[in-house]
Amino acid sequence: MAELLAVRDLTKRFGGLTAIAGVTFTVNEGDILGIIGPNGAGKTTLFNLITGFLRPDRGDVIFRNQIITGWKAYRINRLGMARTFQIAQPFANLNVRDNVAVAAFRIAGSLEEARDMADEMLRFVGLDSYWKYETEKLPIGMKKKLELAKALVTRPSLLFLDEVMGGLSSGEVRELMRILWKVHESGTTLVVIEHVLPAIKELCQKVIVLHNGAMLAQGSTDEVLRQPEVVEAYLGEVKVDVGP
Amino acid sequence: MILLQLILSGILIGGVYALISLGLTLIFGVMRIVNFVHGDMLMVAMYMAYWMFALFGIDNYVGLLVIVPATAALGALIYWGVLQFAIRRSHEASILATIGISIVLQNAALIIWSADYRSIHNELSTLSVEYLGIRLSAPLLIAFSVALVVTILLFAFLNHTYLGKAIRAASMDRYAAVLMGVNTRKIFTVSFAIGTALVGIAGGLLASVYTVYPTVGTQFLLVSFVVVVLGGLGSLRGAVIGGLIVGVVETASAYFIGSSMKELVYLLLFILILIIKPAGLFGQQLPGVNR
Amino acid sequence: MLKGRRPMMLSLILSVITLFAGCSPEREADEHRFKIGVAFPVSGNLAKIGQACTNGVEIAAELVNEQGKGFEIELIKVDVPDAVTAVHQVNRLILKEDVKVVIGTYASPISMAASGITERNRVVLWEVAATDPRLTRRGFRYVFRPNPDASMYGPATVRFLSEVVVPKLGLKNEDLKMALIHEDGEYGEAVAASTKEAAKKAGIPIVEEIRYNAKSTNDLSSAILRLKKAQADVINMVQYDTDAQLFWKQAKQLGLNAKVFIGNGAGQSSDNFGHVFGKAANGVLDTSSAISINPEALTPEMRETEKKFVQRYKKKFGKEPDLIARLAFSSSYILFNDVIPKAGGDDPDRIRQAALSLDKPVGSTIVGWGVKFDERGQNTRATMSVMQWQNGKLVVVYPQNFKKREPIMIPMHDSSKN
Amino acid sequence: MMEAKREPVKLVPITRSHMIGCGLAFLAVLLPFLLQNEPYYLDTLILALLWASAAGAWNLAGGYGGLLSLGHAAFFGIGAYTSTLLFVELDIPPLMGMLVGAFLAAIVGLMTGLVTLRMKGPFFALITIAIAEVLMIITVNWSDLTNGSQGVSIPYKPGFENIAFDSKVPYYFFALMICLIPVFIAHWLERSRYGYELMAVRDNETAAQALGINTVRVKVSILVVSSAITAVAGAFYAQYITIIEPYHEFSFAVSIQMVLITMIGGLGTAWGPVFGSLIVTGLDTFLRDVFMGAQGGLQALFYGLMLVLVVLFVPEGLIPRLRKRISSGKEDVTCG
Repeated sequence: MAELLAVRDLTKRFGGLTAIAGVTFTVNEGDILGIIGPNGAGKTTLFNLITGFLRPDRGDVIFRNQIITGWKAYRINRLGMARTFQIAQPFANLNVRDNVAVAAFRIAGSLEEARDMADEMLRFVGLDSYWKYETEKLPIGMKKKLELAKALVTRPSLLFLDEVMGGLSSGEVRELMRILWKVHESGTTLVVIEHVLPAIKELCQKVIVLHNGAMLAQGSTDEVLRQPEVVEAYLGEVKVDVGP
Repeated sequence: MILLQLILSGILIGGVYALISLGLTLIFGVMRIVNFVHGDMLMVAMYMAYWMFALFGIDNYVGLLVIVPATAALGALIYWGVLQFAIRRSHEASILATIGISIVLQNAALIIWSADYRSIHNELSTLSVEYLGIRLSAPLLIAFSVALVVTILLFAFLNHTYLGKAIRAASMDRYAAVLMGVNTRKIFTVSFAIGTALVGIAGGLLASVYTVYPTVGTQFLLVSFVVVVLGGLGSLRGAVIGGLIVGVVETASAYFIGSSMKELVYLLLFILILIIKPAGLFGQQLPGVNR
Repeated sequence: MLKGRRPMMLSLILSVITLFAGCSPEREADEHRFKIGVAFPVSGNLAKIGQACTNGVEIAAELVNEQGKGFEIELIKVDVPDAVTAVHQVNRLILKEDVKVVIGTYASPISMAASGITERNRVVLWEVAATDPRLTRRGFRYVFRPNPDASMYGPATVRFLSEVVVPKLGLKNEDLKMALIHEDGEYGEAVAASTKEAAKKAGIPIVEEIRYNAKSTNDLSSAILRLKKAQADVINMVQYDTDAQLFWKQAKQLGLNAKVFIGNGAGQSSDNFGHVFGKAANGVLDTSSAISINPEALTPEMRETEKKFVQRYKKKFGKEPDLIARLAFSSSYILFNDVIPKAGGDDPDRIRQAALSLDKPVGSTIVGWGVKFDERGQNTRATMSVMQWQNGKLVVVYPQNFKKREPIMIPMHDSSKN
Repeated sequence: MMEAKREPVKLVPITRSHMIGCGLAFLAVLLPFLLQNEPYYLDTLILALLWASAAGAWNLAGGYGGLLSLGHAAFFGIGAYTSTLLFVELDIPPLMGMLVGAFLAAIVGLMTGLVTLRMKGPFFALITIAIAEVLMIITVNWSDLTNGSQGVSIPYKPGFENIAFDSKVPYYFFALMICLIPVFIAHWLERSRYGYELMAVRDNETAAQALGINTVRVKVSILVVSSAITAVAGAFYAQYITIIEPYHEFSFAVSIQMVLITMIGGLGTAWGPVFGSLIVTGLDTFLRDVFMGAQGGLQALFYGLMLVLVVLFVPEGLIPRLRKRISSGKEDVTCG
């Protein structure tokens, strides 16, 4: 398995507190890596550092053996790294299809092509019948799917998903899982922040546990989740988050 | 000597700017409106002062007793009648709404009171206080000291009363404020009223310094924007200090560079601040500002 | 497809209707009824002066109509707050109302824009207020200005200084230090330029010149401090109403002294100046078209007219006519009373002939001028007077034949001691 | 109201815009001849088109780019002054000067864009006001070059290259051409990658970056284009009015005019500014006819009222509103 992304000693401070302290890990092609940890553990900050929305104070981000530390977000995306946001970020004045078309235009040559790609993608995530909707009107589940669609349509080789399942019904979670498996089969490597542990268990072979910005543990999902300190750090949360 | 004179004159006029800007910055801080009506509220207040003087011979300082509540009421009316709806839309909407109201007020004044230049002249208005060869305009001195008192009262109000705290809460984080059970509609109306009342005070004080005419407000609007941004949109402390800075810079540059260039100097300062430190000298980066 | 087209069509038709909604009946063919366009800024910053001008013209038309000269003047008034509106509204007067003569316009940019349109359409522009010298220097055939232009202020002031002030102070021109403070608008610049030129000729040194923006200045203390430093004998001011008052207030506050304070129309000759400052205005001089000159200098007829005008004006508008209103009256009265009858109508070319052939001696207008237009349409007998505020009234003190009173308070006493 | 604001007005099937275009073109060519013997209304139309061009230019940045500039008078003035000074001083025909002015304005626009990148909402609005003011003061004080506040009057030398004609009809078509430039650009925006990127940046900069959009480049470039076209409008204005002066050309009022017209017609719609300008100018003319000779200010009062009412009741502008009216029921989809 070829190494796709390597993160070395990544560190970020906000004033006094250290949000991310020397995090190091690698992602190989075809992986589905889970990143878990209690609220405020620094999961989203880590994403922002890797995808160029924050500049790290120390450490390196290496994608396909190229150092991309501190690159602007849009350049990183163009390398083939897409991401979704924990809070959906739709384009308010564009309807569902055009939200995806914006992204499709990265590849498409014409509006027609972009819209076709968008329609295809909407079908894939199961939003095709809602293409005309104004994004604000979508319920949270569909907003999350739209986020996914926008990210996917840029055909990323590495996809960061920031709590795509948060706040979804178990039915929606299951549907999303199916979609993610398909995405994975189509050859996209996934890095997933998730609170819904069952989902993590099912999706990821490997997980990283963040705690107060530091790596608490990493390794194969089952082992890591059995480690006592993880359980301890995670206690409470586990109960809370095990979906029905 | 001359330098001291310049600085003091600058501080005086700066105090006036500060007083005008306080309301503007308060309104912005709380409801994120860039309020183009502000200058025209000044105009209205000055007209009130003038007419009370012309018709009943009421001194403009005494007149404040009427002007302040009147302008406050008018402010509340404007907010309640128009702006509250505009805010819900967008920056564009609220900015344009205020511009529209401003145009309406100016031309209403023109139609009702005609374009004649009115001015209050009492023995005070040409008087000055002299000390060691430094001369300071009496009416401006009064305006300045009143401004000082008002500012202190305002801070006291914001820091020690429930309403004041609620206003501050709302200006820091609207949503948190809502969660805390603050009635934003009420808060917004009140703060807008306070904002206009503040400029009402300024109008009352300045009526004996400046000539009153329908578009008099515009000549103070731009400079008060400069002051507010310099101090940091939404920062009251900033407005006060910003006002003094602009006042001094203006008089100094007018003396050393030339009167018709002085706007240039403070506008460049303004642009520079916006580029280097958009939050202004004392402003925190406001969440509401980034749409 | 229709879906999208309909709203557009709808809206277009709608807007076209709005365009046409203003259509008004065509000019009725009445040989003894002359439509005269009146274009002054009656809204915006210049509204006060524009309104005064309009009032003056109105009275002039009324008086002439009542004389029953066998024709009637009908005024068609438009508001021209700025150049672009001026073009549009003058177009409306010419193209829609079909007027042949337009009276206007007060502000320089407005008059320049308007004159462009009138000239192209062979329509007369009778300029009764604008002072921009360029207006009559562009070789236009149909532009006439009975008023003095800005370039006449300077020489008048300087003549007064060297004939009256210098002897009174027992100085020589060379020792009479003059400082200029003027607004940086077109009026201030032009007058200041003419003053500097005239002073140079007369050898009067200019020791300081201060320019400021009348619209946005709300503090003149720095300017005054500079003037104090310059220690000029004469302080020459070119100011509008509001800034003139601010200047005088602050000048008093900061104790600015000079032997002579002399203004140039507008600010110092505005009725407000007297109202506001009363006693404190005494001694301030003002070079301008005379507001009310010694009746002796007027022809009997004009003395009458002047009385009638002032009464009528007070009755109709409830206040004394100020300088600008008098000028507008005087100049439009020439048009209605002399030119149009002479031309036997409002045909531009006949008007031009009539105007050029006019030759009236000094004293034959209520402001004391004579009338003799040069080829460019500039009145060469529009003379300037110097007036002075004396206990609340502005009275002519120069030249000899016009003056009502002797100039007082030269040198002016130290203002810091009152 | 709220859903009205969010109605996806940016989405006009091409066929429809084509039809609109054809209809307009037809009427536009016809109008001057309909108005042959009503030159005053032709004059009104020319002014309408003039403001339509300026507003259209503003709309590209303000409507499609979400850059609420309240200082576009700066570029308007640059256009007017450049072409005029080149003509009066160096005898370069305004047609050329127009392009030079556009170029200069583009440069100023570029600089403005570069320094205001990170500014949002009110800050951007305020700094643009300041920039226009600064240019005004410079123009007033640099009198050797600009003839200061006395302004520059343009000699009347008929000729196409001088954009001066003895009939109003050519002026009309000239204005028409200019006001169509932004319209076509807007149509292109609604179909092109760049246009989509622009609208995305307007709606959500973070999300746009995450999709690989260089938000800085997108924003600055639209400001440059908008400035250049505004300058062209300014140059035409100068030639038509034949006198320019700093206190008007760089004034806040001029900036507001552009914004108001666009708001009324429809923010971020291709035809909005044209439509809005016809309404505003038409209404202004109408009101001046009605209140002719009456107390000054009445018509300005209505102008202000109109602005307030539009913001309150038709925030999305008239064109989208009409579109919605026509196609309501069909496009009205609500979440089940």
